[in-house]
Amino acid sequence: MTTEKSPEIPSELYKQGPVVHQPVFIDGSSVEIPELKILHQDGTIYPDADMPEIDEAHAIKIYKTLAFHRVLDERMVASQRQGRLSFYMAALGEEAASVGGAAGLEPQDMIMTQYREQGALMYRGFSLENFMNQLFSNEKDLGKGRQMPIHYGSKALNYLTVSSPLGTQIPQATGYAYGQKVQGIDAVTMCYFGEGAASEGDFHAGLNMAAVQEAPVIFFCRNNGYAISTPADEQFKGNGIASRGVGYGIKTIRVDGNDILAVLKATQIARAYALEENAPVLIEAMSYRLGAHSTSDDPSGYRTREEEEKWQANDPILRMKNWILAQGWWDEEQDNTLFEGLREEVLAAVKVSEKINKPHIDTLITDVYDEPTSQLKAQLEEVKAHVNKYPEAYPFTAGKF
Amino acid sequence: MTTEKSPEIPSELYKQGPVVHQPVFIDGSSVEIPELKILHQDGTIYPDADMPEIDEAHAIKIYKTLAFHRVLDERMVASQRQGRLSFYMAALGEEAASVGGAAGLEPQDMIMTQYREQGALMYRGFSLENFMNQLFSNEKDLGKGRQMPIHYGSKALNYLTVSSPLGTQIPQATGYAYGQKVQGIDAVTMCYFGEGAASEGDFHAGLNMAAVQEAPVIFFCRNNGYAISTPADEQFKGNGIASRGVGYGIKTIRVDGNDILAVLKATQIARAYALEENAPVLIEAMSYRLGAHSTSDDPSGYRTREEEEKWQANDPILRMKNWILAQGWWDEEQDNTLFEGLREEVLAAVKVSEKINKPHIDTLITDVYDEPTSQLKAQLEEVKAHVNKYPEAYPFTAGKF
Amino acid sequence: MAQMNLLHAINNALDIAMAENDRTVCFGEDVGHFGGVFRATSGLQDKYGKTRCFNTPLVEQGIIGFANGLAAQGSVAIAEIQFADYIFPAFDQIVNESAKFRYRSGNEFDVGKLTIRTPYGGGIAGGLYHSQSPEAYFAHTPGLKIVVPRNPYQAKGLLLASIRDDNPVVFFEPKRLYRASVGEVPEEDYQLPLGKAEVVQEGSDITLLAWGAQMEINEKAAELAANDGISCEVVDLRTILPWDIETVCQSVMKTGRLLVSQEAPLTAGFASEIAATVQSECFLHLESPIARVCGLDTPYPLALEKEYISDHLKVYEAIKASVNY
Amino acid sequence: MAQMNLLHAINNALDIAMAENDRTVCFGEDVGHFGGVFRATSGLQDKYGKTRCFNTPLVEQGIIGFANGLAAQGSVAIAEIQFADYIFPAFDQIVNESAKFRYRSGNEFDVGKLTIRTPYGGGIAGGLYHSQSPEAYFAHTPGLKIVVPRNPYQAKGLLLASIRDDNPVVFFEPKRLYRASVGEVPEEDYQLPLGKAEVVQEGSDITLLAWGAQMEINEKAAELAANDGISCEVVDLRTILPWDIETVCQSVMKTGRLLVSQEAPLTAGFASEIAATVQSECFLHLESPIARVCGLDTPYPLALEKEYISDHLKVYEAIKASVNY
Ligand SMILES: Cc1ncc(C[n+]2csc(CCOP(=O)(O)OP(=O)(O)O)c2C)c(N)n1
Ligand SMILES: Cc1ncc(C[n+]2csc(CCOP(=O)(O)OP(=O)(O)O)c2C)c(N)n1
Ligand SMILES: [Mg+2]
Ligand SMILES: [Mg+2]
Repeated sequence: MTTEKSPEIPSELYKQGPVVHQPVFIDGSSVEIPELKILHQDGTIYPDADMPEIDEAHAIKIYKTLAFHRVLDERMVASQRQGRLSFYMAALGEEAASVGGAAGLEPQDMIMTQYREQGALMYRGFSLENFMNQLFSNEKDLGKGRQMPIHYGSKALNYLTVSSPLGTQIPQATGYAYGQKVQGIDAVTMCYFGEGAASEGDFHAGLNMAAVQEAPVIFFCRNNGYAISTPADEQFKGNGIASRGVGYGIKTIRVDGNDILAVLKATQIARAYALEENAPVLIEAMSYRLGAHSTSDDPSGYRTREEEEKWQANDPILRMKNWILAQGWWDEEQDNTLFEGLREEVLAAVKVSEKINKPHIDTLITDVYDEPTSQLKAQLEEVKAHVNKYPEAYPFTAGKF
Repeated sequence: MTTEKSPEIPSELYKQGPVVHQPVFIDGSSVEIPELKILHQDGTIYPDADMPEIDEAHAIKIYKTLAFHRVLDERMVASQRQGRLSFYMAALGEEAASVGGAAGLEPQDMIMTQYREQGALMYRGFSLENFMNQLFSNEKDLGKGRQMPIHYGSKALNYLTVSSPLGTQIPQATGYAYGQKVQGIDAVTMCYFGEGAASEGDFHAGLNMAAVQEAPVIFFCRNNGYAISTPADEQFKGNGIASRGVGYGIKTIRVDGNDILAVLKATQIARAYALEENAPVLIEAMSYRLGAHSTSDDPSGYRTREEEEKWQANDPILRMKNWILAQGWWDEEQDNTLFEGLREEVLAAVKVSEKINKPHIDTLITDVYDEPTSQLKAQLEEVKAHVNKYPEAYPFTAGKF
Repeated sequence: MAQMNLLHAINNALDIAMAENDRTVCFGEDVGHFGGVFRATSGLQDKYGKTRCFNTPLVEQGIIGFANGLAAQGSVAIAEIQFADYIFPAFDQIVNESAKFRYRSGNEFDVGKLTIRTPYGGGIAGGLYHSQSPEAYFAHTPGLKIVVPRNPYQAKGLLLASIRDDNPVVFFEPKRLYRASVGEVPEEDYQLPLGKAEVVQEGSDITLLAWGAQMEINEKAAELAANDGISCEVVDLRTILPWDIETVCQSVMKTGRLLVSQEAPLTAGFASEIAATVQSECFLHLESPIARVCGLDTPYPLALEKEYISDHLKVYEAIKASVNY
Repeated sequence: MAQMNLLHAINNALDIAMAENDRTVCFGEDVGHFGGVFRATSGLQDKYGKTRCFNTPLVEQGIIGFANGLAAQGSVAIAEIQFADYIFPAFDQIVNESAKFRYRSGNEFDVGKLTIRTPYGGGIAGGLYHSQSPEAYFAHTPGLKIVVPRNPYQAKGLLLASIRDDNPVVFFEPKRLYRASVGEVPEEDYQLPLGKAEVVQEGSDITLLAWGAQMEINEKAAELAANDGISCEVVDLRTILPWDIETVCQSVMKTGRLLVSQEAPLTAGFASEIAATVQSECFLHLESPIARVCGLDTPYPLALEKEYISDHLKVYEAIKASVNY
């Protein structure tokens, strides 16, 4: 290999490496990807670690969010088993990714998620009632009962409503962040997605465009090892998702996704970089989906108990608890009180929300356009007349308009 | 940075780098991409170069293909200016990429192209008449006059018919190669595309799937600096297209695309690797589109003469000529005879092909399905009756059925 | 004969297709070891190996792009799209590529060996992204065939025909019927014809036309109407493209009335094509306007799904309106 | 008033939209410095800067994904797809995202500020990938508006209305008319209403309905028919979704006959929707079947383009057939 520069090719168009006269391949191992870790599972900090900006109040807020997350997931999975709820998706074992990410942002930052990032919404302060009303698609749901459970969204909290088609939010995040930049707003867009969704064409589009269009967007990949039944090694052969950042010319950092401090630190520096440089950053958080993909799934069909058990030892919530205990910011009694209180609150909230009426029949045709078209109004009138004719067949709406 | 391995994360799911406790970004400069060069512009070989497999006969065949390519392009651009032809796309200045790639393959290998790789088809032996009949969309066109000029294809030559939508052939190449592998055929698929098309979602899909599904496909990117008016630096911010190979875990090599020997060498080793390992290879050939994007384009609207002139000094055909002259395999007189003969042949062929009838009216409905449906047959009968009623309005078909 | 549900019938058809030809390959998201999220490909990887039945990365445009190439190569490509709601990223590969592959090459190349299977339709509390019936989006595309079975027997015979047909076929599987629809299905190989509608019940007053899960609804409505003395001719279109104009028009010329019901929204749905053609072909025979009973012109809702769908009561009302026109 | 061709009119509308609101952003492949391959965005980058008018990478799904996000953020996003034939990679972003953004969020979020412009249609020797008229593919999608202008005056007024309308609009520009269609266009700001058809010529024997470049063909056919003493009412639909059922039906109730001509293939084209609705709404007024004069059910050909298209002679013949039914 010589380091002679090519005499024939001007250098404006692309960066040059060394000129060689014997063929050499580069490949997945040509880039080394460090992984950021700050917190040991036992709650101690790695000796030479750079701490994120965090104080006691912030730490407790984060921990309480994690606790709420864990409890809500547990209770709702149980409610689904009891037949009270049609569907649910837990984030067991990877709660630190969404919560830590949100904790590294400012409230004016936009958050776009895939679906397993309810932790970010909790951190932003979405109320238990709001969660419940969405899950039970009742008339108080901000989304008007139109989407399956877990498709939350809130304009007030700058949290884009979840959309089921995977990957679509990725180029959208680029566009959103571009708009923030053009308007000179002191805000970034945070875009979460799974390592499975990163296979979609929209991922490629969104990251490349963010680099080219210089959009202050943080791409946050939750690499939890599975896309439903498909393990990561049947999803890609590269070194995770971080290795792709190199190809897009995007600043990229890999973190231990179960290490809340590492996630927080990475998000804090990513936000600062994105805003200062008007450029995207890619974060890959390594974790593991400890539970089923959703309540419709049973992972015993595609992976072993042993594999799961290994990861149980990495519980991110316990890890954070160990740290705040060591800091003297928390004690076991507070912990018990917190968890018990949360369990009761959630149970009580279920009982309230499941009894609230379904949305009004008029919501059948609203929000398709800014204003219902005359065709839609006519269609609604037909439905109403029909419901009035057969009230027993349409119990949710009959007699309610 | 420490090299301590993570205690928490089992290593089956993804490869690990060093564990760090201070955040560090990786980015576009984290991978160094060597560029293979074998031949100097003056026809001398770099001292320590690994030569491709090539002998005199092969070299002369390649050179004659390059000459044919240059002449056909020149003549057809001129014919378009004269109004004889509706449209044409030349590959001025980057002929070595397509010809050198094809020369590194075996006849049983499938070739899928974007549109500017007529050189590969020439190398395979597509006749001048076949080119002409496609360009004039007459009844002898293998494609039955259905696509715009330059959309060639030939089953007999294992050259997939060109399709205008960009990038679509990339995942198709993966599928084709997968089929070759499953059936144990001693063949690879070669897939050409431009650096612009590499922005499409289909690129991401095709490369990632090839790595995961272990398909013996060679992805050959012609990086010629432009996608119509869009320069490469508004197309991506990474280090060319080669840097993406790292993210997919694909063996990747960058070559000087105007160096026919480097292109040939890279293709030969890529083919061997793909077949032996059942794995894809990515080749990025650095070149420059010296001419207009197509006859509908005028590059003076978006780039400078100076930029173009720099690249004129890298003519790949002249470079090869210098080499074969130096080898004593060729002389100037042969060269003149070759080019003059080709010019005459092409001119004569234009005169023949432009007079050949348009395809028969029945071809309106054939090949939509394997057999025309009864609806299509009825639609054709209607058209025929109509043409018979207004023969002057339909001069190509009236009176010809 | 065996009792099979619709999923079993499909699994059985795939098994036959893979057994008879070692060039047959099945793939898609989660279809490998796991057998697909609905388990339609269950057991196939064990039986035929990982090379012939496998998971793909999560990229629909890639799945169909790959499938196009594989079919062009001469393999029998059976691709699964996990939900029809997620077929749109592959729209370009289907509409611009699969459908035009043969035509644009002058028959030098084709993807006749391609079959795309996908669960579709609503009525399962799936909301707007697990309920869509996108057949009409594809029906404007010469070069494609589009098939929808109504029960297990039809599913097996039509799927085998689709796999063997020398054109790219999009095969929509009514997922509401996957486990709900059970019936006698021969264990041996058989095919049902593509491009042919089937008169399921003869009648004289009105023709009720549908496909897939909507057939059940029309049949139920026909029963209600029968109580009122209205005799319905119930027809299953089975193939959306190319569709069987002849059988439909023959029926309408006999009954003088047509009702088409479809799950998808009304506007620009396939019912509209049928109405447009039939009003032209049967103009002088029609005793009342052709009725379309369809989803509303909105995305598919969740909580108010019942109100939205074209159920048997809506069809029944429309039958009466048509007969009393 | 100035003489403008259709491209100038569009460029002028974009200029007005960018001048009035500094949140307006134009982008797409080659739209920046170069001004687009058809030059519709010519001069805008010079005038408004690279941040507000720029080239994107070559990725249609990204362009529309980006545009969706940008519009959701509150910017006015005007995205160009270089040819309508290449809009399909963005189909998912348009059909599953743009169209459903507001509905699925219960109006928490919307992309009302999105306009997608794209050159479309044939008659320019473009073959199957530079000639398509894909409006019907989008027309089955509640939540979208779809607009097609027939001349420069209409183009400017409808494009400004589309940009300002609070819903995502797909704006198809008949590229055959880009330079061929020239007319008087006010230099100042004006809008033409979306969702409203226009009666371009009154008549009594038959209604001829079309949109875009096909209007010219209907007008020519109407002239031929006039020589035979047939009085045609010529109507421009202008907005495909939501379409103006009222104006169309009023015209048909008056004339008793309807002919719809469209460039796209017959089957499942938007003409079918119109025929289906009108046969139902105007059943007792129709004196002959609704005629559809459309492209054949094949991909768009190259050499035999003339034979393929629904030209004025085909329309003229269909007029006579309808009137003499
Ligand atoms: C476009 C699209 N294709 C397929 C699906 C079905 N689907 C839902 S979740 C999922 C797996 C996603 O995996 P990943 O991105 O890794 O996220 P995780 O579930 O692990 O959080 C699939 C295939 C979908 N929702 N959208
Ligand atoms: C899907 C799609 N989008 C847009 C186009 C229009 N188009 C044709 S060629 C081209 C530029 C391609 O550039 P590149 O891939 O670099 O190839 P080059 O022309 O440089 O050989 C564009 C935008 C197309 N054919 N297909
Ligand atoms: Mg995952
Ligand atoms: Mg290029």
